[in-house]
Amino acid sequence: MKLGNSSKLGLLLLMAPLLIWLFALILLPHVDMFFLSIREKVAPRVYQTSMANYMEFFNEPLYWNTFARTAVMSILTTAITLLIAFPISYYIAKMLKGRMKAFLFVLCLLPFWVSELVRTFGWMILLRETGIVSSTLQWMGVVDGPIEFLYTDATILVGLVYSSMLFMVVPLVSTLESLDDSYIEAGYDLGGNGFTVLREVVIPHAMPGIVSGCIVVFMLSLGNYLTPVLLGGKDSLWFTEQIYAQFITRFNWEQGAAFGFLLLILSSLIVWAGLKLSRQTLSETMG
Amino acid sequence: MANGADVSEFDLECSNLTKRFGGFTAVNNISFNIPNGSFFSILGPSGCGKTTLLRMLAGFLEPDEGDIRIKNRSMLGVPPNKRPVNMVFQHLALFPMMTVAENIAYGLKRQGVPKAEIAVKVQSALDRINLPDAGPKRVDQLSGGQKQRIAIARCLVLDPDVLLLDEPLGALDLKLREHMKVELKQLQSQFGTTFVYITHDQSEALVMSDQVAVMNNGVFEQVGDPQDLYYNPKTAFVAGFVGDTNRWKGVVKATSGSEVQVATDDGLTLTATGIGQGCKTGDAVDIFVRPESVALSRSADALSGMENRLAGQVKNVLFNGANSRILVQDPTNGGEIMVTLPQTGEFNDLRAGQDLHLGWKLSQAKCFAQEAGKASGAEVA
Amino acid sequence: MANGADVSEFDLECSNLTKRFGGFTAVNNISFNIPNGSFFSILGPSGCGKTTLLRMLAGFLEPDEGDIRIKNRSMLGVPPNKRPVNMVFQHLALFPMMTVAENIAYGLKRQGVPKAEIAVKVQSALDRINLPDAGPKRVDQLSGGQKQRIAIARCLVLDPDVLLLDEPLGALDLKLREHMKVELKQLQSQFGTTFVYITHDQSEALVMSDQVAVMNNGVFEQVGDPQDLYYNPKTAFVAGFVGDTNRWKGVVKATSGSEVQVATDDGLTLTATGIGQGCKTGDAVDIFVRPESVALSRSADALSGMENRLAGQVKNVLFNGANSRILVQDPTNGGEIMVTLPQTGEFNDLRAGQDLHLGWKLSQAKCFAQEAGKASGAEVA
Amino acid sequence: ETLRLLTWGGYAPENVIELFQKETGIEVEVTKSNNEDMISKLRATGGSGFDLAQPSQDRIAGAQFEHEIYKPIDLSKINADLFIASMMDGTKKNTTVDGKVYGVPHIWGTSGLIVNRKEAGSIADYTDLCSEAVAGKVSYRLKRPTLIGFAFSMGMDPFAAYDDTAKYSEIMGKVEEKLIDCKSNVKSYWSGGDALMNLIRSGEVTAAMAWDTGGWKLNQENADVTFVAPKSGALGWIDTFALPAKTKNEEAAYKWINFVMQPKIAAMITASAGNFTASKGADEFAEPALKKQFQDSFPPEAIDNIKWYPPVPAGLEDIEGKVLDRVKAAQSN
Amino acid sequence: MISSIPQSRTFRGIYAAYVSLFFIYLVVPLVVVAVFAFNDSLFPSLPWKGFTLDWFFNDTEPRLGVFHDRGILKGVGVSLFVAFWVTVLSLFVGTCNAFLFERNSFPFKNVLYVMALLPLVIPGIILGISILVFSNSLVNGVEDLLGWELEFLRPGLVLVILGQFSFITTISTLVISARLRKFDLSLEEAALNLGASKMTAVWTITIPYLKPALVGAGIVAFLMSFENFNTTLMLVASDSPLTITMFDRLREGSTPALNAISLLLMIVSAILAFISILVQREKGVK
Ligand SMILES: Nc1ncnc2c1ncn2[C@@H]1O[C@H](COP(=O)(O)OP(=O)(O)OP(=O)(O)O)[C@@H](O)[C@H]1O
Ligand SMILES: Nc1ncnc2c1ncn2[C@@H]1O[C@H](COP(=O)(O)OP(=O)(O)OP(=O)(O)O)[C@@H](O)[C@H]1O
Ligand SMILES: NCCCCN
Ligand SMILES: [Mg+2]
Ligand SMILES: [Mg+2]
Repeated sequence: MKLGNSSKLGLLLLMAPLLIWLFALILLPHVDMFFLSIREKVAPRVYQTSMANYMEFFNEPLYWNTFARTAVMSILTTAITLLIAFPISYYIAKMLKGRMKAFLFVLCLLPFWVSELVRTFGWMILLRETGIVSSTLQWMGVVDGPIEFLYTDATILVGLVYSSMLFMVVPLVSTLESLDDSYIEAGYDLGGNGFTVLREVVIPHAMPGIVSGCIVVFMLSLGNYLTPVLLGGKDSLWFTEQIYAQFITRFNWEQGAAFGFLLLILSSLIVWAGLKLSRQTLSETMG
Repeated sequence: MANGADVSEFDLECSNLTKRFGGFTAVNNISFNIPNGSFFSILGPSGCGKTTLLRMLAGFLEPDEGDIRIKNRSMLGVPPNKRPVNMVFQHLALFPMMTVAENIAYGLKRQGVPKAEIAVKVQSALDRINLPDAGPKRVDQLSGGQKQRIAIARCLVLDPDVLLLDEPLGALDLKLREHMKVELKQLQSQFGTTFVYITHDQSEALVMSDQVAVMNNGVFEQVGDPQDLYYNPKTAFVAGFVGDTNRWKGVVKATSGSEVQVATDDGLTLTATGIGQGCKTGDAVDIFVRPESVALSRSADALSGMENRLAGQVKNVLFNGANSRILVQDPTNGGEIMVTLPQTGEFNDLRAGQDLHLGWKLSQAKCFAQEAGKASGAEVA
Repeated sequence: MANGADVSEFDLECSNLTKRFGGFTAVNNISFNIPNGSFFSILGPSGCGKTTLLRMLAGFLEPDEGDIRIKNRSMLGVPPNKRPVNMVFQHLALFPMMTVAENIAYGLKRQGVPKAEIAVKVQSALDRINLPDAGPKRVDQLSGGQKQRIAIARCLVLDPDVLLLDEPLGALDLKLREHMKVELKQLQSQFGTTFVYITHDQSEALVMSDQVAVMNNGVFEQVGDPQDLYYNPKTAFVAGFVGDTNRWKGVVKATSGSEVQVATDDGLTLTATGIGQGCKTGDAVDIFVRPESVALSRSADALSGMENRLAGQVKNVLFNGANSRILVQDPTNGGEIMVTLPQTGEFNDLRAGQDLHLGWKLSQAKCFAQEAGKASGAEVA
Repeated sequence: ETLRLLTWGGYAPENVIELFQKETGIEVEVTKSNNEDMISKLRATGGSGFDLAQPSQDRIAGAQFEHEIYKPIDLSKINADLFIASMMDGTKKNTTVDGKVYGVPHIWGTSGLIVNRKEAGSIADYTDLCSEAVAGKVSYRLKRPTLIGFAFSMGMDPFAAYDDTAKYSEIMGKVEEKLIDCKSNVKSYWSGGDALMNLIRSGEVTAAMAWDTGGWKLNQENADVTFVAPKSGALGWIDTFALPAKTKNEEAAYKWINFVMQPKIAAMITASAGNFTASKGADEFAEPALKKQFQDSFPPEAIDNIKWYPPVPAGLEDIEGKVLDRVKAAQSN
Repeated sequence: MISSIPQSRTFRGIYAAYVSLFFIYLVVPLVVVAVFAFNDSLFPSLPWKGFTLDWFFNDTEPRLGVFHDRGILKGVGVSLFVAFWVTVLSLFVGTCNAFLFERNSFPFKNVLYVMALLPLVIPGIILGISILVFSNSLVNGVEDLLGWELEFLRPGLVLVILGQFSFITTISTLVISARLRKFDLSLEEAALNLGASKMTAVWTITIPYLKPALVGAGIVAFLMSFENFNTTLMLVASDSPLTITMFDRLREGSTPALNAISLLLMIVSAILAFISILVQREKGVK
């Protein structure tokens, strides 16, 4: 029902902030970035419209290798995060009650309340060659010399999974909590066991949470900068790093804009494919 | 009773079941046996331990003491998915991510029944519950009553020894509930499965059951068939909880055989039949009189045969067709008595404010030792 | 009727009210007047337009046609916050972020009543609904029935000309609902405010109301006092909807005065009293007989005085104390008839499978022109 | 009143800022940065957001030509007497675009090698960083000085090829190959001076291409570690003062320049940054220890061998950028 | 699976062990950061050189404690400023959006809704650069055309605030909408019915009802702003928020002062988290 007849003007006033936000801060900037990206620098201070910046991406294996690497690592991060987080979320949502549940849930949120920089910093202290893990292992006599744990892909994954955990746990816990215990009991009561109930009742129910968690984690990993840069060391080239590099150390905004666009398009494609595969929609999972 | 015998006339036998939560005893040393193929209800107020008891039967709670035997096999330590019982949950717990047919097929699949056979069984189950075309529907496309029937079919297709039902009508609206009462009873006799049905609604229990156990504070106060409970309650709690009734509190002044003279707290002197212990002179008692047991008359004379007589003023006529009642205000103390109007229509012209005489027989007033404190029940006034 | 007069005996007058949603007419040209201080119920099945009508009275919907006059002042164009009516919402809509006292004070504050006076009024309202100490409580600390009373007090403290209630008992459980029916009626007479009460539960309407309007498909089928509706329904819909009843469909074979001979679709020949138009030879009709109007006997002879007689087999005994019924299966066609057992207890020993004779008088079988298609109502069988 | 200074770590120590504020009442807000970062920040802001920047002298002309992020320096407001004349002239020459001067010198120093002599005594040139002896214990920056240094060390002269893009690309190609080859030797590519020092302190790195000053600082803590001028020649740089195009507080900028170029103040900055300044007479106040370290690292022939950066023509950095990216992205084996 | 389903002791044991390991994984990096804030060493790493509070309170280089470190204090100030405005703006716009989407229908509603969700799936860096590029075009365009210098749209705090606002608003919109969706419209009708005007009804009933969501969204917005790096990096000029300052320090080579400020951040965050939980759990407004 409509309370009174909210006039057109009222609606427009209510809509104004939304429109300003979406147009001035999201839509137009992206349009402008697109125009920038199709501007080729032919000589200092001379530009022409062309797809050269995009061609550059495809012609230079370095760039698309980096992109593919970033995408694969992000998908890997997403998968690992899901695998680790699901049992945890299930434990919190279904096996615990009352205070303990609230406490562990808040504990899951803990890393999020601290900035990513600090989290990554913690991992650096732990994993560097003279760091805690290496020293502990030496002290325990497991290894005889110091070991460098930093600067490998595995380290990047550890860091990314760590930072992503919250964004998986929260949607999972909330969908799992919304699964009434009686569905699980009914599954057992009708003869199911842990595995079949999980597969046929729990996971289908949790699907929206799984998908929304995966989307967010994937996008956050793809768009991450700090973790790969700080933990990745010499071999890591993250695609965002390429974009930053184009903007910051090469002053080549045109190229950077093109990369930005490619990242956007390709990530949208992957998310879209994920949604299609899981038969979910963006507004259902995120909204 | 039949413990140890090889074949039992009872589908379900429970002995000395006890369940405690912390210091609180939710189910207290309950024993009962349910004959094969009967409709057994457990009736009691909220929090009395009904669900706790049922969940022990289903295997979702382990009893602290006692044994549960189904078809003469102990269920202790048997996990829920291995027990020959199925349960209809209060909110049904139909799997929303599956179609109706998939819901019904779920348990069969778990048993490894071949696909073709599953399809046949599912269809025949759907036919038996009169929803032959519902198979491909999604659960949320069904009405409340249809869901109800699917939930039952989902269990019955597995041919359980005992079907447990936890207030399955609680979520339905009034009219539908009335209708489903009759239908449930018919489904049960059609399938011949033993039903254990829990409810806090006495009319459900009375209408459907072969046997009813009235439960209170973790124990069974009385087990019997519906008529028995209604006409021969053994405790004050049962008298108050099963069926509508008027209740007075009072103290026994004199006794003679089973006849008890009671001075009520609001100043009347009533004569009632004492039942059980605790109706000796000086005891605090409750007296119960059903609204339909009270005779009405415009003149005092017509009621001279009744041991209890009162005069009062009609305070409110609660017209409800065949089920109409009046609220009569007792002149001495302002207390109210609910009286059912006779079906004869003799008093249909009664109006609020008119004077009236009431009376009831000794045998229709039942006197019990007073319940401990808080307990109430279902008295109307 | 009283339109135009300066002082009206009616608190609320509606004339030719119509409301359409798109092409669908939810309320169709309804006119009625409600006398000052009366309890007026609107009874109808789900979706018949009750809420739509009430929301027009409250000002949340503008009628497409017609006028609403309260105390002789037209309400057209008056926004809801300026109308001298208040509404008790179906789910009560007590403000959860406020205490009970703040809830009751809300409307007074909006009227700019001084603080001290508000406190006094709130306390007196709490006293009158028998919850003198509830003021500082949070809403979620109250029981369902207490919330109910607070919601009413919140409106009555504003001293509205008319109080609108949209199925306020719908959310309560069975026992509490029974209790609140009586209580609501008492509150109304105590405050003397005009109540417009909507419900789909006929027993609520019958028990509480001075006048009941039976609504169906956007129109009032019949307006009258409860007895009137129950004993003298004017349409098949009212006969079916108000009170439980048995229904047969059939075709008129012969008429003689108001007496109608009907061949039912399941092959019986019944005699009934024709009511209204549409009971001429050849017409399709419905016949209604209330379960309590059917006489039972073990022998056919005892029923010889009855115009309608049947023999059947007891299919199911629905024991429910004073309210017990049996389902008798008609031998000729398998159709079922619901019969109330007499309060005398004469047939208390009936069991399923026994044979029985049934009979009822011509005057107790009512014959109406058949309702258009779908409509059903509340028949039991 | 504040002066927003975009500069390198160590160039604006707290004590100098305090003295400046005491004298002028102007607060100094320091943003620490590096050459690329300075250019990109100023490019992004169109030359606003800062009042004074300190890019190296070779990086001014190209950036100015392409992005117009600086405004010419009003030499009349600079007290030329405070500067070592030869440096002033050299810087002016290299930072002139369209006849206008965009930079005056502040601090100079070199890039070369920091070596732990005990563990990596064999390292004498950039290419030695790729030798087996220091495998896994090497660090350098992935920035253009590394490319230049390696080119020299490989016997080529990149500066000579500055105006010949094709030739320059070829040189860079070879360097790229070398660096990719060398990758498995590298512990990590450092990005900040202190970060590198921590790596060396902890012993995780024993040889690095780095600024001289870091080596000298470490030398004070651990005599084994020191700065070594490579055989092919240290790379000499001069960091300047340049005015962002939209500086809001030009007056304060000039005041700051003239203030920090006073010999005593300049010596304080030398103490903090570890490098010598273009301030005439500041030597006198510099710590003897530092002078000693300088002389140790730079025997006369090494001084003569310093390769001073000529201005980078616009466009070269695109070539270098890609080389650096490819090196970064290559998998070490 | 759930407490009512019997499980073997081993299974439960393994499960509990797994959960414990997970929480160790979660907590260890933070504990390490916190502990090394007290290490009496110039850089935050082993070996442990003894306990000190210098990294909090000492006032001289090189062992400058956070409470005397102007750069860090300045960064905290800037971050607070930015976070404050981001919170205010995103709560305001989020509330408008919630009312718009939950209470109104209008053409292209779905399109706009999906658009409003998009910032969640646009990488922060891209938001940063697109806003940078656009504001740059805008400023230069206006300057060329009109000769006005729109200084505030140059990189700097205004852009930082706008950049963070651009995606945090999505989150506040979602949080507030979710609560508004649960709001029973009849509460507002009841208020009207009791004599309140539309505005009064919203103000006295709906907004108080939204309070937990507003507080929750506010805290989330504040923290997200406070820790944002990717978007901010592209849009800062001379006033760096704390994360940027810390990143520069980390790259430059850090002292345990960084641990000290991190520890302080953790404590403040934990307090905020605690408050938000308290508010969300506040009884009677469920
Ligand atoms: N897991 C539990 N822990 C502690 N107490 C419990 C638990 N489950 C039930 N109880 C308590 O045991 C008592 C009986 O609960 P139960 O659910 O069996 O009641 P019920 O008869 O089913 O009531 P209702 O009609 O309201 O469903 C209640 O007082 C309840 O609070
Ligand atoms: N805003 C609306 N737009 C379109 N149709 C409506 C709207 N409101 C009600 N209707 C329709 O009008 C009819 C009457 O609705 P109304 O809510 O008045 O029924 P009701 O008698 O109150 O039913 P119930 O007992 O279920 O509350 C229904 O068919 C309903 O679908
Ligand atoms: N240009 C090099 C600067 C070195 C700072 N210590
Ligand atoms: Mg229960
Ligand atoms: Mg309605």
